[in-house]
Amino acid sequence: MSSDSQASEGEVYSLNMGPQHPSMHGVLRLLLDLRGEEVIRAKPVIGYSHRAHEKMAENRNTLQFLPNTSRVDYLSGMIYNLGYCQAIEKLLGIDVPERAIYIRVIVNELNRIASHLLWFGTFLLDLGGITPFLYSFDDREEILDILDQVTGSRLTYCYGRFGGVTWDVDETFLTRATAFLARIRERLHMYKQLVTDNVILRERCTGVGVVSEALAKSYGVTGPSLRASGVAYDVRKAEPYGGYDRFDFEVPVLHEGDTMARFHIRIREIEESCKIIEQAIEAIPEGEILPKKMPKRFKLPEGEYYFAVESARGHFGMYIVGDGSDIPVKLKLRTPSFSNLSAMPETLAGTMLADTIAIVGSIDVVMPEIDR
Amino acid sequence: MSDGLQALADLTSASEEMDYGKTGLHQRHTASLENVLKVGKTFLDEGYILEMLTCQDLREKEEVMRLCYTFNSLDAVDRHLVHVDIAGGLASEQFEAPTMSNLTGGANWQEREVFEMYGVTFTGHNELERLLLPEDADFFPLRKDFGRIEDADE
Amino acid sequence: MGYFGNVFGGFGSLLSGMSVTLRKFSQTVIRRKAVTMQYPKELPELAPAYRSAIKLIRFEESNSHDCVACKACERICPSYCIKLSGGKVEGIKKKRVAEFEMDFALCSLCGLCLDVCPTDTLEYSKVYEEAGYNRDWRVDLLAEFRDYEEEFVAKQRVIEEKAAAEKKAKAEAAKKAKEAKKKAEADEKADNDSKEELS
Amino acid sequence: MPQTLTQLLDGSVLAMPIAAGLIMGMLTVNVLMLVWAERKVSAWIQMRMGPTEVGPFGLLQTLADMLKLISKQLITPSNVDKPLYHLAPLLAFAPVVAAVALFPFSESTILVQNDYGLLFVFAFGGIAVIAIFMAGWGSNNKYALLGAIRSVAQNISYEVPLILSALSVVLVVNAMGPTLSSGDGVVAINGLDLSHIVMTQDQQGIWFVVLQPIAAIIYFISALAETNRAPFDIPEAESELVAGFHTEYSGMRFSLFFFAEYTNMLIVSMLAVVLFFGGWDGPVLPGPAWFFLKSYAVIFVMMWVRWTFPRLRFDQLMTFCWKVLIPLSILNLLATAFVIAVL
Repeated sequence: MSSDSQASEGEVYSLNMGPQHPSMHGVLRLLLDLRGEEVIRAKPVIGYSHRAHEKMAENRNTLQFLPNTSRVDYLSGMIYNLGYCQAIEKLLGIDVPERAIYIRVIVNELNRIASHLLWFGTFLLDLGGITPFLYSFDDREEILDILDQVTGSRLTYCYGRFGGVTWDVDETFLTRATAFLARIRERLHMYKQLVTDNVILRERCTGVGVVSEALAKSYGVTGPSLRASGVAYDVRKAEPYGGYDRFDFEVPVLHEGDTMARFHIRIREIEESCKIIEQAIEAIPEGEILPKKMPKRFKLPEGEYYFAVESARGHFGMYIVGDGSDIPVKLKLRTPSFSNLSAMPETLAGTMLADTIAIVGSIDVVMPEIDR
Repeated sequence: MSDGLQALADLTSASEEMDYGKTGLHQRHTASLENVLKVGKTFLDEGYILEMLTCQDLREKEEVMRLCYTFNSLDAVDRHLVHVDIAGGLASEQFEAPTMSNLTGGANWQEREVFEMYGVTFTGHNELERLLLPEDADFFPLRKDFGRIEDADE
Repeated sequence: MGYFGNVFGGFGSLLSGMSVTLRKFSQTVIRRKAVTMQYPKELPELAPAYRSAIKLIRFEESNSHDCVACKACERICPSYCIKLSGGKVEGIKKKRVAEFEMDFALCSLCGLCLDVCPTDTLEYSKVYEEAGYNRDWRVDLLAEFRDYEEEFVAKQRVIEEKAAAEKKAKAEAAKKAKEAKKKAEADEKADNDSKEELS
Repeated sequence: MPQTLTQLLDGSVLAMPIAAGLIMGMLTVNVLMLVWAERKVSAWIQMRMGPTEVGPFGLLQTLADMLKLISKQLITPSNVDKPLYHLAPLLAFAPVVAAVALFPFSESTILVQNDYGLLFVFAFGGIAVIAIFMAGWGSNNKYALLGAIRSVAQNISYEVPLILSALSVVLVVNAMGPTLSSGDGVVAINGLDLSHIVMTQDQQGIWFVVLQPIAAIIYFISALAETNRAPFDIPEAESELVAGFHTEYSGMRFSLFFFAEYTNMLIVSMLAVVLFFGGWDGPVLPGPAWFFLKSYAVIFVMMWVRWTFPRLRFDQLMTFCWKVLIPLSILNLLATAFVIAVL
């Protein structure tokens, strides 16, 4: 910036927020130009947790990339892990046993709820409400315990295998999951009383950080943030994968596009996920969890493939180029938070400093997913 | 293909239907560097979004750096993959393409990522800086000749 | 109405929020019910699928592991954390692993090594406290097996000899049976022939 | 029986040191207890255990924390404005200690008897703003400066409804009659004298929270804002400003701010007890016991509020003050004056 423009803008100063800052989720760094408390420009600086997942994918075979996937987004690792499995299965034409399909749906949706609960907690923490954060962590812990039962890990699951899953679920798992659904519904009522109805929260969120439909589409914003802007796009409905077309659920849509709309969308998505889990538990068949016959090496046929799943944050796409060997020529991970965050500079300009925190919190970014 | 996309026929050198059930892509187009912005505008005007932009390093085999754009419609899934080849062999370092960031905001960061990972310069991009890598990085890690991650014991 | 409605409505929502926290407060105080676990004093119950560093399974019949040093796990490991060597052991036919070192600091607990193991001799251990004071987490997986290796080899030799003997005996028996069968058939044929003759 | 401690030690050179020592000792214990209580209350609200390890029920946890803070190296960042930076914690600390001395813990336990105690308490409270701004300015840190700016705007704004709501109580006290019977006999009533406010409630047999409920609520809300407590903890909003005005402070200097913050809590709740809850008035137990019981009850509500609500945004905070609290408190004051005039 030249000294002329600085002088004409008056008392503009820049504030470096992050990468180590209490409310910058992970290691996001925001360079803010402020006039008083008003944000004039916001520039996200990312890349602090870049781990070269795409380069790693080009250097190892398809199976070896499996543990990487859940580490792309550690908050909905299951969705990424199973999403990658589903991509390779579709590519190679591997049939997944019925039971494995249902197990995958259950754990996926549990993971989605866990991710939304964590978002709920940290968002409230950004707004200064510490107690809801601990309540939601309590609920999330229950999910992690349930998933721990079958996956053996808490966050970075490596539960999926090409063709199925590693560990069969038992009766305890299903009863615990059912009990959890009852519990979370009760808790959602409590959250409504404690948080959603709260006048302070409503004041803080309503009309703040409006992402218009046009802006969202231009930046490729997906997931709950897009649905809060009035576009009913959910990969689970648009391109059903992994048996999601068998379940009856709605895609909640709101048109305000503000922080409050994003808040409501996620709460309602938790309810929809509960519905899916309920149906899946009802209908889960007995049987194998891995196909009997599997290829020894997962050789990718020559050509280009694109496969998308709906992660907790939006459209997670995998663009895979194969050349006949089992090592991909190119594996591009199109992560939702990356696009969602890229829309932030336009959204943040003109808001208050405190709103910046609320808005960045409300789009639910996970930095490792952006940096990959 | 919707009516608005008919204009693509003139702008692309090759278009082929793809097996969506298997590849997840509906059509594949090949466009020249001059036409890429027009192709992009055609899609965006039809309400498509730029879903993904990436690049493939094919300098060794085909002597090109290939930009891969996917456009998708949020209303009814219709995914188009657009290839744009930038000529240049292993020896060439300079690759240039026009920026799409003035048409759609989503291109902004994705082009920056392609720039730092593959060294493709997008002309007209107003903040073509490194995004994920350190600002002073002078290498392009996703190029095939950057090397591979060695095994631990090698 | 609007102004005072907003003020008092907002005030009411605050009170309802406070009733929630008061309820939780009294639940914790009266019922002494905390949701947290007092970690070093109590340990969580580990799930059956719990994953910690891999280890070799001790099979009951042989009182030892069954690793044949095929190196499949070493090849598949995405983190390159397994190093093993081994091969032929004097006296027995079965291959045995001689060195099996695993760097748990690198391990990502993906479980691919368990999947590829042809003899299914790997499993996750149930170590819960995985923190340490240095970065050296190289574990010799064979440490608890070394003392039994001679015993195993001796046993295995017996088993193999027995198996060989059995095989030999079986082969002989089979041979005998075959001969006997042949003979029987021949006899039968002869019988039939004679019967036919008789008839 | 001597009326006050000052009278007891009248003329003695030891009077000042002993009084100061008493206050300091009391406040230190109070802060230690309050920090412990805050941690326990928050833990119980969040269904946790809170400190349990150090001492019985973790009571000594804060003592250990304090020892740690005291033993830490005093770090002075290189680019700070040194005089301001060094002076700010002391300036935050001193007035709160002075203000505590003014309170009547019972009819006979008053460290410093002052006819204008109420005004003095507010005056000492005003100094805290200067200290906070010195800390923010002197730290030469943008977060600290933002916190300091917010703090000044907030504290000055919220002093208005705070004093207005206290004034309506003063009006009521003065209206209760020209005289008051006290230990010295009958004295002229003085609504600005803290002990007179309590004695009026005592003798009329009614707490002013009943007569002035709106003033009580406004006072409580403004008091939260005055002490920078959530949901008004905007000057030190950790999710926005890291730690606000004390971002650059550590060790003992930080603990002085901490000390001042918690003592401020005690002061505003003691004042609330004096103004609205009948001070030392209560059966069976001695006066000071009632006084502190009531104060801690008010403090509990402050903690309860803190651990329930999210934080307001800065402009909303100001809007709330100027558009809701101040009009309401002025209306309340006018209504009080009107009723008194009519009666």
